Amino acid sequence: MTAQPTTQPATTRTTGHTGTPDTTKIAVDGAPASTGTMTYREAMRAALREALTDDDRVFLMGEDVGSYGGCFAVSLGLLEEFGPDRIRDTPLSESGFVGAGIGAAMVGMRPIVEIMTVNFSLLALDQIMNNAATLQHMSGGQIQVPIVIRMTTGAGRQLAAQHSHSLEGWFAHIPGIKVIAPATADDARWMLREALADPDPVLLFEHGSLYNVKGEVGATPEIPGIERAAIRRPGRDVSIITYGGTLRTCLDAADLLADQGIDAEVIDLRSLRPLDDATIMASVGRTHRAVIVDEGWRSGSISAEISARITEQAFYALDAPVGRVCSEEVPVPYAQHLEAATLPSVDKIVKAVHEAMEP
Amino acid sequence: MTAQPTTQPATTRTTGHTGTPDTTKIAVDGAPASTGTMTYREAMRAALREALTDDDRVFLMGEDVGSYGGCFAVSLGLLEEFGPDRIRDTPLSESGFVGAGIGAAMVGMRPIVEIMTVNFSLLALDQIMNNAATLQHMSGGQIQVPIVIRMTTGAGRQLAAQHSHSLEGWFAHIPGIKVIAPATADDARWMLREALADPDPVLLFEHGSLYNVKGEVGATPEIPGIERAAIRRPGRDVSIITYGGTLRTCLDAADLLADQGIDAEVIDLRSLRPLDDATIMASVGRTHRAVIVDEGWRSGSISAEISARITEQAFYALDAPVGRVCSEEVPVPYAQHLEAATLPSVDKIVKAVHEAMEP
Amino acid sequence: MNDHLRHLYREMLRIRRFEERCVELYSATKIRGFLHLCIGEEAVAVGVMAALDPDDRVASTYREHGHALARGVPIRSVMAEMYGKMEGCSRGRGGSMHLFDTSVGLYGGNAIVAGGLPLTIGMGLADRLTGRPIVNVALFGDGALAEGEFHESMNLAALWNLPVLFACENNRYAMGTALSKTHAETDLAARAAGYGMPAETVDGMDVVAVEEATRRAVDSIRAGEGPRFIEFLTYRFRAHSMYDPDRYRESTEVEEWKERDPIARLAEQLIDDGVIDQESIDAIEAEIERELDDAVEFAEAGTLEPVEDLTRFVLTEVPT
Amino acid sequence: MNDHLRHLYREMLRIRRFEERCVELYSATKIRGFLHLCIGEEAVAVGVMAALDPDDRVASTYREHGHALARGVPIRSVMAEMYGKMEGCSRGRGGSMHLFDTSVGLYGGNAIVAGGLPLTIGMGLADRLTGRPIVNVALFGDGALAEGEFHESMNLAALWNLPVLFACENNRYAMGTALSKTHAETDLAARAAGYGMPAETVDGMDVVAVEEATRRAVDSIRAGEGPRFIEFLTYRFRAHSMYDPDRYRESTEVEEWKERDPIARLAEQLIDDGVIDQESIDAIEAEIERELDDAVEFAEAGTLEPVEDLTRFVLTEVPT
Ligand SMILES: Cc1ncc(C[n+]2csc(CCOP(=O)(O)OP(=O)(O)O)c2C)c(N)n1
Ligand SMILES: Cc1ncc(C[n+]2csc(CCOP(=O)(O)OP(=O)(O)O)c2C)c(N)n1
Ligand SMILES: [Mg+2]
Ligand SMILES: [Mg+2]
Repeated sequence: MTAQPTTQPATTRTTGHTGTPDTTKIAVDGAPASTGTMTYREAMRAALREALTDDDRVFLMGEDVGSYGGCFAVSLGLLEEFGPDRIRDTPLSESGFVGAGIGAAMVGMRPIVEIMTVNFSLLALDQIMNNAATLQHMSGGQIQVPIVIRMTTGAGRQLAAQHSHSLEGWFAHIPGIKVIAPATADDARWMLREALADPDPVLLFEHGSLYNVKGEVGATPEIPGIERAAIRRPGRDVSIITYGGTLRTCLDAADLLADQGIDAEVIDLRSLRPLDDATIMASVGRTHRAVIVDEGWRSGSISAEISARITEQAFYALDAPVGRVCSEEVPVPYAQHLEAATLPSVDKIVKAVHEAMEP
Repeated sequence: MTAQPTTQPATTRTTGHTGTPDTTKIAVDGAPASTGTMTYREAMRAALREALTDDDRVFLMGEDVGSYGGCFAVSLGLLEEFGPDRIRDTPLSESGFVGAGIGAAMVGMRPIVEIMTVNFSLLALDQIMNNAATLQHMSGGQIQVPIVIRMTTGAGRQLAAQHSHSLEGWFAHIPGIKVIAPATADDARWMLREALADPDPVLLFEHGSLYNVKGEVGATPEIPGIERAAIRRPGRDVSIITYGGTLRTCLDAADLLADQGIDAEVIDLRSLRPLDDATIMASVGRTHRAVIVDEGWRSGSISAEISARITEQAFYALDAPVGRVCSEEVPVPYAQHLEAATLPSVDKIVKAVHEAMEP
Repeated sequence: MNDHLRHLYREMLRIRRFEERCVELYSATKIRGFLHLCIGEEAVAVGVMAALDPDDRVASTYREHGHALARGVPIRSVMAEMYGKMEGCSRGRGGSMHLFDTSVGLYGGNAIVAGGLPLTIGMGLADRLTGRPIVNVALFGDGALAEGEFHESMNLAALWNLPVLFACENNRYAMGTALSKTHAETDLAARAAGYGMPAETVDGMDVVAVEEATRRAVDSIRAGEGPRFIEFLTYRFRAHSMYDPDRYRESTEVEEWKERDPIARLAEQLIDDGVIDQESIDAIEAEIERELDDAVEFAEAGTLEPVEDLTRFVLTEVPT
Repeated sequence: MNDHLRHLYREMLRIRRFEERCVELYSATKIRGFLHLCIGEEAVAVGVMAALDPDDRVASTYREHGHALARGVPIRSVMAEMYGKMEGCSRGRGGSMHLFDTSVGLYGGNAIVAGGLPLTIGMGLADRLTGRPIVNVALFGDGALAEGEFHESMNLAALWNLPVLFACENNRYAMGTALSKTHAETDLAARAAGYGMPAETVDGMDVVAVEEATRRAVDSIRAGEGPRFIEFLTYRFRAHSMYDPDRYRESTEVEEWKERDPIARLAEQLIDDGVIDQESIDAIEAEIERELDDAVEFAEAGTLEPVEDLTRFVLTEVPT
């Protein structure tokens, strides 16, 4: 196998900041065979397959990505298709193989490293923060680290305290990396590709509850760049800002609110670092009210950052304090009813919106 | 050596929330010999010595705490005084010895674990988040982890990207632990003791720039509990909220602002988890304006959380958007002028206060 | 001795039947989350625990039903935990992967691979400092040896001469990853030499061998001779978890190992030796069945913790 | 051969004089931050680099001035880096602990102990996947072996048969912590056996021995025979860093090791063998002195990067 230059993605990539809603359903120009309706899992797999096919420098590495077929069956079948060099099962050595991915990226490869779930990423944090995020800077620009690190995130399956973290918002604190969280099959499809085309380290979070969710792939007419938020539901009364696993919950809450005569706009951030301030502020400028929803623990959540930014950039547009709906500050308990009570829910979102509508 | 119950601290411990400034300078009732003016380093050493003397369950463990005398000379002389069992040099195994501290705490000891600097704590994050912070919860309350984890934090000595992190605000995201950051010799003296008396894991951050700073020890007349903020300078016009390494910078800025006719109140948070909302909101209620200063990277900083809380709890008291002065979002560079430009400064604080005073 | 052998048999069978019941309850959605079965590996759980003193401590993994039951956690409280009920050994907050009962020295149930190892170092250190004659057992899988925390823990235990037993359940797979894809050196006991630690490899399908080896190790550890490593060669008959379609190994391999089923093997031997007869085996089965019915009933009747109490046990409640 | 020996001598002396000059400049506050000297350990730097090919790669630690100079990073750009100037090899952003020059295969300068090891695994993996005959050298201290990342890297390298040389500079101390307080097994080369990796212990005060051992290892790695581990027995004559009061070791121990000074030792041998005379030694000294003066002048005259550019090199600048 010899390293070859990446094939340029065939789709257009716009980089400007406009508040235009991405709600149209048109097939992606030039997207390969795997379009149509598919699950998030299938879309991610299609994206992986495309990347592996198009670019010899790409390989996938992580625990059980090969023989097992991927902990969440995302990479099922890829070992057979691409062989063990490019679909590489690793030992349980998170720090070691994440660091190895960084090293490979430094010398010309385009590794996709899968950390089975975000809960184990803590073991690799030194490599992520002290190497991936700093090498370009410490070397005065000599080194680039074009790695994509994928991981499953989130709770909701009664996996208890050590297997239910939502840390993507927390990772978004780190300069030198990008953090993205596709919430739809369509986004999974194109955002992985764009993440690979990015010259810098990208952490890609997949909420565990999304894998079986179907969606139309090829729905985004223009690839807007991974740092662009999408308006999933335009509305005039309040901006609900969310991403990933809680997008569906927010859309459900918005439907309920619509019945109550409240027209909520729902923003899917897509990217947590950088944040798409322009889209957020434009929305709040229109609605004058905002509620932020994320599954992280409330204190120090990405919701806090967004709230602070709205205060800084749109204070005088606000008619009410910015609301937050996050997870309760508790290690997620096993018992179903307690876990449910820990996480954001339609009820909590509706209540927070009502509070934001009050004055 | 046999485990014995801790001697109760002789000083009073108040738990109520009042906004009363802690600015009086009276000796701590019952505090041992080491009072008077001393450096932060000496105060911390005195606190360690007292803890080791009073309670057989206490031991100090970490890299170079013994023969070397502590990386920052905090534990200098303690090995000779207490022997290698209680002043325990460890190998370079952050995850291993932090986990060992947690294990020892689980079965009755009161370990003080020193992670040389916060930069290396990433290697121990799994133990901190997945064990120390969750064991009580996962066990349904059977297990307690009365450990104190000390570490040096912050930049300012040209140590570059991998040795200049300020992550205490980031750690404050984690439920199940407490995070404190004494900013004065006096606080160092009593907060370590209180942290040890706490039944839960406490992370104690010492800003590297403080060690040589002298202060009067025994200055706090009543020990207020580690979660209580202190008003270091009362003022009417604006609340500057900070902690740790940037306290001095904020006080200097306040002096300069006073010359300009702006009377700033300076709050030293002391504790980042929990945050002392009552003191913060009472202050903002009086001043109607707030600027938060911390050395962490701006996005996802503890300043964001405080800003969000002020919006939530004191929105209608605000006359202007809440300001933030944090570090630039860059791995800290080596060159002196670039490092200085990265960090909060008197100038930046004064500018932010002016902006907050504007409308 | 014969009583003891019968006891070992009963203990293993009890674990097997408990887990089989759990599978049913999982299908009935009474139990949720991850469920990792130790079916096939019962000899390790029972043999190791049989060699320990009451004050000894155990830190285990997410595959710890067998360890918990063999260590003496009441079956009712384990079952209630699987149900997420307040009467569970972890109050319903832990579930299958986080069984805790410090009254019998069970310090979890840890779902981070190798995450429990450093804890045993600290417990051992505490015992050394206080002069308590306690042995701390870390149980972990073959996959765990690849983690940095394994290495750091081994070195610390040996360096500080701590009373820790490293008990590796080598079932040849870490999820779907075979031993040879995880370790450059697949003789796992050989690892211990790098730390100057005595080590042994033992047939983990033979409960008596497991107990004997453990006893030797524990005696020497208790005598202050420092930590030891034992590799138990074993096999899980079932998939890694309820989510695992088990694609990565040949069914012939599974069948071969099933021939060495530690329960059937002991039963055969005990019958051959006239220690037990089919009638008493049936009686034991019936007894276990009753115990399990009772445990399920107990769990079904258990209490759901009030949602108002959600944020309890995050920090210690200090009496005011 | 004699030319080569003179070259090795000159290289070691150049590193020594460079670092001595750095100490002066540190006292003059021209250089700041941490400064870790390798004085006493120059034979390892020079011997290892002498055995490498131009395309080979090196990932080092914060004690890497010697590695950088011996590897061929221009002395001017190293000195400018110490000054924090834009002309520095890391543009002044890295400083003493983060010397980078990918044009000569130097991939840092890593200030997290053992943090660079996984990077060499990845570089080695990339080379294996692309079939490039490159050897990747990880340099690290005795203290680093206690870290989990060492263990994970050793296992991965051996498991995947990667072209990586693990080069351990065993200077007997990790900061102030003696070897025996860090490792249960102080024969560090013995560690490699746990991963089935060939290992060797070499006199790190003998530059020729270092070069020969490295060459043997590198040849075998390049031939596809997998990773190797070499322990170089060496000693630092100075304190750990400029902050270290050096309280933890006897001055007699330091003096004993100084008798084995790799530079003096080689000089003596070369004089004895008639390869070099005092005159040429003096000439080399003078040459190095001039080179250093020039480097200092270059650094002094260097540019401070504009503060407006502070946030550059955080993310790649994509041309618009
Ligand atoms: C640090 C970490 N990484 C990954 C996982 C996911 N995971 C759970 S069990 C397992 C395999 C562990 O294998 P082994 O140690 O052999 O134990 P076994 O399950 O075979 O008993 C993996 C990869 C985890 N729980 N923790
Ligand atoms: C992970 C980590 N922990 C602690 C430190 C602080 N520290 C820097 S060098 C050092 C000693 C390292 O010793 P060794 O590996 O033997 O290298 P040497 O300095 O002797 O060359 C320590 C503890 C660090 N830089 N990184
Ligand atoms: Mg296994
Ligand atoms: Mg050393």
